[in-house]
Amino acid sequence: MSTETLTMGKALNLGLRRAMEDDAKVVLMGEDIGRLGGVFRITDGLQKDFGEARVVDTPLSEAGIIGTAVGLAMRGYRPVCEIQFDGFVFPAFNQLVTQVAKMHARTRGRLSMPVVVRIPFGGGIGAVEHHSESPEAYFAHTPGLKVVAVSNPVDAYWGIQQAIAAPDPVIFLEPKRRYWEKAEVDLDATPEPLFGSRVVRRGDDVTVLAYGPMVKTALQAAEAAAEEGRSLEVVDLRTLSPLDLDPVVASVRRTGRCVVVHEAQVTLGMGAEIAARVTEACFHSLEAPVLRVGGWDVPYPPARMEEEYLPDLDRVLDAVDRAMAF
Amino acid sequence: MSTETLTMGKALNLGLRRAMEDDAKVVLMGEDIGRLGGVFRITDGLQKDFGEARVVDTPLSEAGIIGTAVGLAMRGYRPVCEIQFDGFVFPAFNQLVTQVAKMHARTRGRLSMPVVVRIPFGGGIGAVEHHSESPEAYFAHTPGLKVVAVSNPVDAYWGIQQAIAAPDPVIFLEPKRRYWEKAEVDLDATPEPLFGSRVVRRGDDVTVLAYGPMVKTALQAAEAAAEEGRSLEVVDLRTLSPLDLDPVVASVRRTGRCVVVHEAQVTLGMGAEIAARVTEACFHSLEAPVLRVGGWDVPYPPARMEEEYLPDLDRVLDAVDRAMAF
Amino acid sequence: MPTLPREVAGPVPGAGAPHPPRQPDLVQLLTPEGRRVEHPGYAIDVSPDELRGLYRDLVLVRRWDTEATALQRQGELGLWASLLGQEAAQVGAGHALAAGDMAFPTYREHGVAWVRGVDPLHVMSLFRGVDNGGWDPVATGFHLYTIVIPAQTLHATGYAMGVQRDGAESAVLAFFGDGASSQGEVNEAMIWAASFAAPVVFFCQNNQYAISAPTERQSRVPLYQRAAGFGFPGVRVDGNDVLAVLAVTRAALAAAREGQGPTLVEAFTYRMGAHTTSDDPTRYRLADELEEWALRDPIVRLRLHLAEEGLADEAFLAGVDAEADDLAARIRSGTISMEPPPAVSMFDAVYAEQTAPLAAQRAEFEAYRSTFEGAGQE
Amino acid sequence: MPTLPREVAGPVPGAGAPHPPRQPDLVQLLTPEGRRVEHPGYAIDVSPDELRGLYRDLVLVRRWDTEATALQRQGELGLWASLLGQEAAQVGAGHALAAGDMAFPTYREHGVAWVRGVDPLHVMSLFRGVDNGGWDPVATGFHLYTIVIPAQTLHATGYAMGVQRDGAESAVLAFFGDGASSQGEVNEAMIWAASFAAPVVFFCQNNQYAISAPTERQSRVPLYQRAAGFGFPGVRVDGNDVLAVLAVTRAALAAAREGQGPTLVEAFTYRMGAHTTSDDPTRYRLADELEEWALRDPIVRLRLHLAEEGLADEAFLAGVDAEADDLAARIRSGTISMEPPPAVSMFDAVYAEQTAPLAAQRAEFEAYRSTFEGAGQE
Ligand SMILES: Cc1ncc(C[n+]2csc(CCOP(=O)(O)OP(=O)(O)O)c2C)c(N)n1
Ligand SMILES: Cc1ncc(C[n+]2csc(CCOP(=O)(O)OP(=O)(O)O)c2C)c(N)n1
Ligand SMILES: [Mg+2]
Ligand SMILES: [Mg+2]
Repeated sequence: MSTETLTMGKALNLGLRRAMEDDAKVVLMGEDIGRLGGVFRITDGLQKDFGEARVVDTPLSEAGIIGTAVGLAMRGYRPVCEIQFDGFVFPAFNQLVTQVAKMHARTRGRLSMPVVVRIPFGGGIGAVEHHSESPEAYFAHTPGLKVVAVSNPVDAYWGIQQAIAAPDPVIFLEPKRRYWEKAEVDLDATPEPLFGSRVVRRGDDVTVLAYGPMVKTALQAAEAAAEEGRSLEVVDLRTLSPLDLDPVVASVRRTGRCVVVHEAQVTLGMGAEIAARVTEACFHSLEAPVLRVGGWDVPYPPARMEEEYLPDLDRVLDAVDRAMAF
Repeated sequence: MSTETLTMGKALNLGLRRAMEDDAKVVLMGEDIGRLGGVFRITDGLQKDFGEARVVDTPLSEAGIIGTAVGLAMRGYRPVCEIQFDGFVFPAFNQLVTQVAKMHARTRGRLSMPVVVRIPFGGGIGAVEHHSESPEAYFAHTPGLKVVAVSNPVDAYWGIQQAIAAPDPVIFLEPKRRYWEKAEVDLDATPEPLFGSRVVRRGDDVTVLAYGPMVKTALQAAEAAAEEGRSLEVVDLRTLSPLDLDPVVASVRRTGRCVVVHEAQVTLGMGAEIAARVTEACFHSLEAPVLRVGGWDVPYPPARMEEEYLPDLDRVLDAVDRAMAF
Repeated sequence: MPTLPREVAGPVPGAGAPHPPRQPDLVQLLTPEGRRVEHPGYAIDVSPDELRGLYRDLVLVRRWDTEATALQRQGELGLWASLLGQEAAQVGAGHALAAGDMAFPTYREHGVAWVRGVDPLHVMSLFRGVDNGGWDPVATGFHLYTIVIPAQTLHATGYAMGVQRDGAESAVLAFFGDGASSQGEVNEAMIWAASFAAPVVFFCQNNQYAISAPTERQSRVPLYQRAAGFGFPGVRVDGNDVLAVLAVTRAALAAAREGQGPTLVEAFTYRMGAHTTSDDPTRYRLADELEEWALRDPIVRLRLHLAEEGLADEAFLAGVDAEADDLAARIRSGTISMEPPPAVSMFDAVYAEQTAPLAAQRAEFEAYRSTFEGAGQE
Repeated sequence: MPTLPREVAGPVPGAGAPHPPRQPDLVQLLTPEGRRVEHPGYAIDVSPDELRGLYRDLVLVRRWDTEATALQRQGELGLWASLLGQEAAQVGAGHALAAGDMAFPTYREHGVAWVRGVDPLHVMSLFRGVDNGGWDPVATGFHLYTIVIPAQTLHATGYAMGVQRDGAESAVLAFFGDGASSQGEVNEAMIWAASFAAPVVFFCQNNQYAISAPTERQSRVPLYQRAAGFGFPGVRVDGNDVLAVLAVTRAALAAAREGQGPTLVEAFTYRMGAHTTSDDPTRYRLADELEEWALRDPIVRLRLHLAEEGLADEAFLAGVDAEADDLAARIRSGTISMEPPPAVSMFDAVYAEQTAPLAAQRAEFEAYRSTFEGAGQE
């Protein structure tokens, strides 16, 4: 067993490397991913080792990155696109929504689109405008796309390989503020399936759902709650489309209470869908409505105000209290 | 009192005309809206009467339409943009989400964006791909935009004028398959406020929520249900952002049951948000979870299959039955 | 083969009219009167068989088009986008492609589809609303129609980048319209193709209109000049001259295959019909223009040339017409009997790997549908 | 004013080095050695006062930039995008604008901001994370920085269409970078501007890099040539020559005001610093290049020219330096003491007309916050 302590950034780098070794058709594309290794260095060293044909420094054009990835996929390649920051995915939105997402259906399965779109997402790093967005709901509302949000180095390492191997387009969301967090990664383990959620902490009083950057926050909240004798079950959703709610439903049937946490604006965020589905599935078990903790319904604020915008431990606990008191 | 029987298309045409007469800063922009009068003839005759500077036949570029509208608005104009079909709004998505929606906030109120984006939306007209989409949730998830979906000629006539007069950007959704439906329009009445929902049929057993094209469907369902002795209250949401749920909450507290209907794919469609909010507000009154009737989570199918995709009277009644049986 | 008397070609509308002014920058190999002219940059050597083959294709695709328009009027199609007037641009471009090449059409390239061997019924099914195009893009080397303008030009560029990586000797042909030239994506496609010297040829059918918008709304200079700004060659070809289109496109594809990067071909032509069957062009264009362009008809000019050169006799022409009638009949009967697949199939090709929630929704759909089947049997 | 001895200009790094090769298509009015040269197309007549004013601006904005970089290193700014090396391009362009004109910057145009009278602290606040730019775009004729590349170029074009409708004699200046040239939107902006002959000048600072990507990744031909493909003039100007930039931009704006439509100005310059303070340019570029460009420094060349012409004495130069130090001190103290507005304000400017749900959320936020205030007081 070869286990290494890796940051999420390094885990992604190794995962990409392994995927490129495993399959010569894997091509990385993005702005500044080659010589520079990407602004977060996730692709560091890959162009040096795999060459410019497989790690492509692209022109500055996101529609171009995704649009040409479609053509490369048609030709049998497996493009892995990097969007430099979450806020810059929108120039590519047309290609993603009208082309990538629909290609398999419109060709009645004749073409598949094994395209991965890596997006560093979310806030908390004190960045300027458009560098802290959480656009997952736009994608999860779009049939034909799959959406994954990893929360830790182990899932990052395996998830990126699984996403690349998957035959469908995957929006692969990387919580940029967790890039530097470390974990032990067993590089030879058998990974968990990509498209499944997972209970990451057992508890009895309230089920707390999170994904990406908020998993850590939820776990911290559970820790704090435990000190006050309150027992939170935390589920890492891991995949946002398809949503794997079976473990969630089982949990909520037991706890009777559910809180969903995400950074994205709360209105029509993932929490809305989860609340609707969990309520339908657990109607008779619920002691309180599913409560949502999310970004406020305002544009992401300037960096020095982001702490007041982002859900944190206290806001999660506040929702837990409200759920308990309902 | 001057009352005329108008189709929704003609009501919009008259509403636009009146807005242009009232305010010389109103400028219409879009593909084929001038000489042709638009593919649905909503702008018929306006270029002839107001000239090419106020009814602009644009190059074929949606990002251009919205992006230049931003500049025109900064210069004091009130651009009213037509996107020819719902499926063609995505090239403009970047401008809408990162620019139009945020401009007021990012300038701390120094600039406002009185931009209206008219979009014929939804299916049911037997069209080819990309001509039957319901993209409202993408916009309602975006803080800074307001989203309106009219359902009848009266609201169309007044709504378009109110949207143009409003100081904020409004995505104005026109249910294209209802363009030819008629109603009496009192051209001198005092209109209802734009951003409000309205109970359009009283009932006691289940509250049915709809907007745009589905209001008619919901009313038909209520009619059919009445024959079987079941009483549906129908609410026309009218505005999707901001959501005006007060009348809905009042209704659901009384009926204890709620069904939301829309054409958009059900996952993360408006129904998700409404279900989450209504459940929170009416938790102790609900006899059944809020049920959603929407498009299936698949790309909009070819025209000869659309009837099986779109919610219809039967699917609404089916949901009503399920709500009653819960 | 006997030399034919001139009359065989049939009455040519306006054949005696003055030659439309030659544009200095327009590549032409066949005048509207059917006379072969030379162009310094583009030689072409076509055998009589090839010439007759081109003629046959032009006539057949026009006949298909006419039949489709009729079928739409009769309610058998939801819509039809006519290629009337653009047959030479499409048949010429289609014939320039080699077997391993790939083409990315818009929604009007029925003539290219035909040349690529796509069954016309697989195109009709799209316009009937049965599917989004029934052909296999890989097997035919012809992608499905793309309706979102001009998303396919980026796909073509990416595909060409794949060809490069494969070290294959193939090229890619990306179609788009004059209106499409204003979209960001096609400009990005050209920028990418130039940057990577990708083996892709951009083929713009400038049919003078984007629905109602004349080309001047999109560009004040000839569109082929756009390419120079991106650093690669652009050429304007008479789009109603099948030989010139063939020669120019073939040369551009050859250059692409040889690693010389992209070329922009502007096929200067005219949309003789409405934009689609939903359109009413009388609202925005004058009959004069139509008459003027009728004099440059792509089929007439080749027929005149064949006649002049004695390459087609009455039997041949009649044979082609008969073939066209057969094709039309086949298209008609095939279209009318075309039914959509079972509705439940809409759940099946969303993903290559089905998801649990969608499988559940599929089951829900079937259960719901079955309640009606029961009701129907009562 | 007395003629100054040459030494006053201070030691010039590499002043004796060979002249960098003149590009035939590059408009230059002041050589790197400070020698005034003529250009047939662009005459300019600047008074000594104006020349000194330009020099002062160049020095002050560089000083501001240096201070900002230092403040970022000290943790007082989240980020800084340095204009080092691009002072002349920005100051020249800024001075070309008339009072009623409007400019649309990217995120690096501090030099233009300065010339437009924007308080540097209103720029610092953005990079400190306090707001998204504190100045009034209307009052200053200078829009807020736009970070999504290059969305502002379409805004500029639309604004220019508004100017046209007003019948005003104003023009608009749209800034973007060499990297930005690959985005669809800027190409659409040029297409629209050409189509409507909008009074907008596109000003591309080609600083040779888009973060790590050299300009050749975006275009294989000089960027100014892009304009011809869209049907309007393009010109490449020495971006380190403040006089040439001023002359060329002024001429382009004048043409725009006269109804001649757009021009593309490519200011050929070099980003002497990192892309931003987050960047590490040693990963992708060689020191040689930097040294070569150091010889073309925009400030040195104007100082040499002033010296040569006897237009600036030691007192003047020292005065400017002192002013720069004062400015830096003001920027430093102003930045350090800058606090964000109360968090609740984030709910207030989302809409011009507040919505009921957002007002409710605001109240919820305040109620929630108040529980902590209570806790804090315990
Ligand atoms: C992104 C997008 N916007 C708008 C449309 C609607 N539309 C369909 S065809 C057309 C005109 C296209 O003109 P052109 O590119 O010249 O091609 P042509 O139809 O003349 O062959 C328009 C505006 C579309 N299909 N896609
Ligand atoms: C749409 C978009 N994509 C990516 C980025 C990230 N980004 C910021 S600056 C930059 C490079 C810009 O290069 P250029 O246009 O040459 O301007 P410069 O920074 O050199 O002044 C990139 C890729 C962005 N801001 N916007
Ligand atoms: Mg056209
Ligand atoms: Mg640059």
